[in-house]
Amino acid sequence: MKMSIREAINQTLHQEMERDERVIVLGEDVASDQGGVYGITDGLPAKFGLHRVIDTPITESAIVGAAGGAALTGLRPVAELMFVDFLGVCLDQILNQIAKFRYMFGGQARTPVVIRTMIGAGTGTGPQHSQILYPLLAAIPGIKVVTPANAADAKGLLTTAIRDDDPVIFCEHKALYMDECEVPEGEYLLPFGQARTAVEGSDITIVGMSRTAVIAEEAATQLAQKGISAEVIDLRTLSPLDEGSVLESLTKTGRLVVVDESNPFCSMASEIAGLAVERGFDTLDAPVKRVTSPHTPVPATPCLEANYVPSVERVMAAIEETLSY
Amino acid sequence: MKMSIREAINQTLHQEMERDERVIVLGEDVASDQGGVYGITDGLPAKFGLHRVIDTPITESAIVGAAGGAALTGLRPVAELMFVDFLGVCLDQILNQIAKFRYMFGGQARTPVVIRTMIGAGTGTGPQHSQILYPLLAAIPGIKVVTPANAADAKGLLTTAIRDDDPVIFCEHKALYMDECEVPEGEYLLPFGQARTAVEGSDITIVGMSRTAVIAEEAATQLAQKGISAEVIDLRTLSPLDEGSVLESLTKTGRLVVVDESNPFCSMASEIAGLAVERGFDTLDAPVKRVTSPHTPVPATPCLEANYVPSVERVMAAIEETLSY
Amino acid sequence: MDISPEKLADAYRLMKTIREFEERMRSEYQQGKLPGFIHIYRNQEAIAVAACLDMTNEDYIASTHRGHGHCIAKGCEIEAMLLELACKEDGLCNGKGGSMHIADMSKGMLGANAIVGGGPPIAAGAALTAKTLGNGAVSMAFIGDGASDQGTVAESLNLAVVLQLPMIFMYENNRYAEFTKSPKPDGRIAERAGAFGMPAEVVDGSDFFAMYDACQRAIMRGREGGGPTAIEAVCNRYYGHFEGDAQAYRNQAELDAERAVSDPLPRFLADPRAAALTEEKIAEINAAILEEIDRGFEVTYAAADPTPDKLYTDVYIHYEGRLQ
Amino acid sequence: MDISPEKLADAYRLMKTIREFEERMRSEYQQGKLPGFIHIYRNQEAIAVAACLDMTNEDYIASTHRGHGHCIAKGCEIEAMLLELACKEDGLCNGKGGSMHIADMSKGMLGANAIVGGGPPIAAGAALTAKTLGNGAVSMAFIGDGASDQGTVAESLNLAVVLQLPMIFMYENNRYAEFTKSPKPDGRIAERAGAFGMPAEVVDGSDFFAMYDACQRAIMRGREGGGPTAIEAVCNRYYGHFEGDAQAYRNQAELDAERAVSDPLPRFLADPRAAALTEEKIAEINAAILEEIDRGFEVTYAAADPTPDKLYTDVYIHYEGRLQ
Ligand SMILES: Cc1ncc(C[n+]2csc(CCOP(=O)(O)OP(=O)(O)O)c2C)c(N)n1
Ligand SMILES: Cc1ncc(C[n+]2csc(CCOP(=O)(O)OP(=O)(O)O)c2C)c(N)n1
Ligand SMILES: [Mg+2]
Ligand SMILES: [Mg+2]
Repeated sequence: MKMSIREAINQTLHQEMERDERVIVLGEDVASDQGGVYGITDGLPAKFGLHRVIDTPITESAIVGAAGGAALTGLRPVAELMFVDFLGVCLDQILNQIAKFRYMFGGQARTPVVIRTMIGAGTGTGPQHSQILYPLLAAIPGIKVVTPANAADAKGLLTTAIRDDDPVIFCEHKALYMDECEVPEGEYLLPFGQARTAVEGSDITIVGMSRTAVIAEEAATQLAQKGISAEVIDLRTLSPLDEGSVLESLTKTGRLVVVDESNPFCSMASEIAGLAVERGFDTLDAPVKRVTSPHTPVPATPCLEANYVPSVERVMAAIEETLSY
Repeated sequence: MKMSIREAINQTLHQEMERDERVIVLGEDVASDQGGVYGITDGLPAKFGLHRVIDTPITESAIVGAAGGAALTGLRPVAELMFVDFLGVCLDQILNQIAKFRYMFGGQARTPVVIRTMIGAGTGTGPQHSQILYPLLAAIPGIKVVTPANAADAKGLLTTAIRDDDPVIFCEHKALYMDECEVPEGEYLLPFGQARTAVEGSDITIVGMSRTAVIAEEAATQLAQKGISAEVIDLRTLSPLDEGSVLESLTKTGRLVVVDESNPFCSMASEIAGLAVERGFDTLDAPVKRVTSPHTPVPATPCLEANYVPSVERVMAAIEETLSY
Repeated sequence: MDISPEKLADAYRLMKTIREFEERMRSEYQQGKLPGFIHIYRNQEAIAVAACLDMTNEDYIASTHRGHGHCIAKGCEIEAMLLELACKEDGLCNGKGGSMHIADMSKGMLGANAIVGGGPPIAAGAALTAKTLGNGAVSMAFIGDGASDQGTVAESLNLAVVLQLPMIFMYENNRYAEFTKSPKPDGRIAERAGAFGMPAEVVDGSDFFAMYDACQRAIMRGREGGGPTAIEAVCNRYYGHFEGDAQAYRNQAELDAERAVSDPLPRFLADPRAAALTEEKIAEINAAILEEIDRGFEVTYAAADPTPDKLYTDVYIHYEGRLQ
Repeated sequence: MDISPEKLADAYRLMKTIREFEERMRSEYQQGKLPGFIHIYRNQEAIAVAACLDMTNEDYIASTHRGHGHCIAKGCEIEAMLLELACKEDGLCNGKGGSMHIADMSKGMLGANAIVGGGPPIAAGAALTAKTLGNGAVSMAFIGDGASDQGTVAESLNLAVVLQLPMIFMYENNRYAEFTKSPKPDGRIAERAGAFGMPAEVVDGSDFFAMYDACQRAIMRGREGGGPTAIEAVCNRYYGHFEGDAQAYRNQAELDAERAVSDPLPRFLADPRAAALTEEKIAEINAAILEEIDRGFEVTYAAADPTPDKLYTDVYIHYEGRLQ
């Protein structure tokens, strides 16, 4: 069945809450009639009741911390951090608490919590509602970070996330919510740490994640028209990271462009480039190119925002440079 | 004069508070008789009074936010975030407020604030008091990140930080506090964005920062005894990043090992490796090696902590691999 | 309470400006002519105006996502604001801030804030500047009822008490946070603030004169070294959370009733203390307001977008590193 | 208040165990035999013991950096604790947590916490589990007077009220945070908590019986669906902030006086309600305690350090990625 990412997430929440009554949903406005600002939790309160779909005050540390504490003691909470930009007011509960419970308690703890959050630019909402921030999360030992690029992956990965006994941050790109694709009916799980080869090719590897996986696919389509065969790898999960798929693709192509919507420094683009030069050096025929957003906040004005995020044009330019090396 | 990093920082605070009465110091226990847990603010309250050396409650968001607000309105606060691990409870005021004021207010704002903070492992204080976290900070547009490795640099960079009109995070490695070296008397400023070539050499480049710069130097000394000429680059500031010095060194050596105490993913090690493969590809004769802490929290037990951080031995092993490529 | 005829006229002018400005904005926004998210302040105008009427450009405010009223009350120029809300090059923030981050340092307006609870620590810092310089300035944080729960607000209350800062916590309790009705009874917010050790009172936020009285006392207390004050202004959110939210989750009859009794403008005009304001004067003020707004929109729609190079400016004052 | 002879003996045994355990630890630490930072709980023993006496392993506590007393009161084994404090392989946390992160899930002890204010949100989550499962369990967060200012604590108070969680906020007001005297008058902490809309009282934290009475009521309230309670236990921090801090910043005469009146053990024994505890019984308990501690240290010092491979275990349950 064809559905949007928004619908796929909503459906998955319904299915998992039905399957396991330890699954609860909590966050700001999640129990409201319209199912939150983007309708993601639509229909859940009516079906599962307000004791399992919980509206919280606007206190992200308490939301995330309580989700962690509830997970530690037997529930399987799916908490909503409305925008990833709000990480700043709750990072401690992720960084120092949830992520570290298992290790610092010597393996006693099990913290099956999912934190759903919205990432990315493209809606003209400016510097404090448009960030990516997944590199920061992927760097934290003890949590997993998931970044689906289409509705099928959103369903498969969210199901896996909810059933995973480790904490997972599930990043939803707000500019992709309405993107539709065919989604398997019924139970559907995708393993973590396995990238998706969105397009197979042999001339160049383009690595993307979340929205930039979509951009990479668009670039590959344009390249195909020029007779260039690009392989597109959508990382799908940033932690665990499927390093093998990237390295393997490089053995075929010898050329790499990484597209990442985050700010440039210490980004996933840098991580993948570092991987390539450390473990794929032999296979490299050209410099690796990193296409990212600049080292600036996200401007509010749509005219600048459009130039802020990586575009197909910028990816094409990087590819051309790489190919002509 | 020979002095420790601890003393150099203390002296700099004295000199700058004397020079400019808009400089204030605030934080937990900073006005206590012993000058905070590590004696860094020793003597300041007696000299400058409790209206300029301000003990605060244990509320890091309020400390950092108030420092930002005070900077925005005419003071030049030096705030203390006792351990960088506490970033989790105040990140928003750095990430979304202080760092973004100037950009999102269209250049109207000037936020001359310095946030001093302690980083690093080595004291047996476990997962929540031993982190590095500077990659996360270096990734944020709008702030500068400084990581001195010796007392002279600590003085020169802190003086520059306090006089800088942009926000600066000043990272002090707790395992280096007692390290002594010759420090210039009187006024001493070092520019940001200029790495220090700690050792000149031609066979291999070792890049470090904060404590790993010291480790890199030790490795270079051992290598010299084996007749291998290593060039050691201490980044000194992570943002701005002196990319030129790294690339230039590579033109001489063609080989690179980056040593970074942070967790591996999206680290400074990955950033420098990415830089090398993107802009120094032609000069590379071997894979770049990243030597970091593992993707785990910092264990409390000293016996594991000793294996956690990059050691001279691990750096030597990476260098040998690189040289024998 | 004491109010000069000039201040009385100013109060009316500012409240009416906010009202007309936003109503016009709404209709332009509905026509798709303005970008981003906007949050309308209607029926809360008396709060901002009473709060800022006795402030100068040396006093500070830290605002919220619902900040247009605070800007106007603090003296921001209509045209410069409109240019910003339309994200134009000559806007207050060069179009990089927009509605949720609009700021005007020259007026002591330290920014709207798209992070709920983001402003109070910053306002505390501005109050620390005032205290350190001993210049008699005060600093005010505007805080929604939803925002009042945020940990940063509690930390700021405490810091203000411990350091005896010249600060005012101006709570705007419109009883809604997005689509969720406040679970807090009226008065609880003031009670909490009071429990930190500062004077705190509940005021009818639709009654300009009551608000002005409370604000005058709070500002004087701050200026004279008496430390922080909290005011819980109980009010009504007339429209939905953001423009486009039809607030179907509210009982319409109740809402209509609340809207009517909570409109500060008729209450202001009906008050005997506003008698000095003649009908002619009011008409004159109204005409000037509409003219200013018309002109503002004209200028705005003719104005240039930021040039592409602006993406990279004003990240830092100086940066010896790479931005792209 | 009602206390059975068994509970009475337990109460004494636990308080005395904490005291002897820590005094012995201190002396071993001073000899350099234990790693890390340790924070001694002396003179606060009545609080932890009264708080946990009516709890079972199904009830939860979230502790602080000063957590040894909480652990013992909640039933953690002395030997397993010592192994952890010495960072040994067989410690409660395999040596990876140490004093500041010691935890025992089997006892409902959700961890010490080296982040001031880190525990209350977690305790709220445990309370949410109890409420959701409807199992009558309660959850308690221990909070220092310094920690009480942290934003996370305010957020947790509010969440507990809004969701009517079976939670107890156990404030330990020892009037110091590190080297800084509390600027808050006694009682302010309870007042603040009360202003969120929960019963809150100030109790003499050195008086076991008063504490037990308050805790029984709070726990019953929680178990019966009556929502959260706050207790401000006023007490004395006998030693410095951490072991090694000579607290030169305190007036010694005052401190000595405070130490004497605030010792919960003599007060407990002098209370008529403790009369059922005979001298023989006390001697027997004391002997057993010392023996257990001796044995614990013997085992600990003979125990193995974690093997190097443990650096990489228990980061995740499953991870399809690279850890090194
Ligand atoms: C930290 C944070 N959490 C959540 C949001 C999303 N959000 C924006 S406004 C709002 C409601 C605020 O309610 P209130 O403080 O009462 O202000 P009002 O909108 O009523 O003026 C929410 C939840 C945000 N912007 N920042
Ligand atoms: C977020 C955070 N800020 C600061 C610290 C440093 N610190 C550890 S204990 C402490 C004092 C805590 O005082 P209080 O809450 O009264 O507890 P007590 O030590 O008196 O038991 C401080 C400031 C910390 N560990 N975490
Ligand atoms: Mg509201
Ligand atoms: Mg204390």
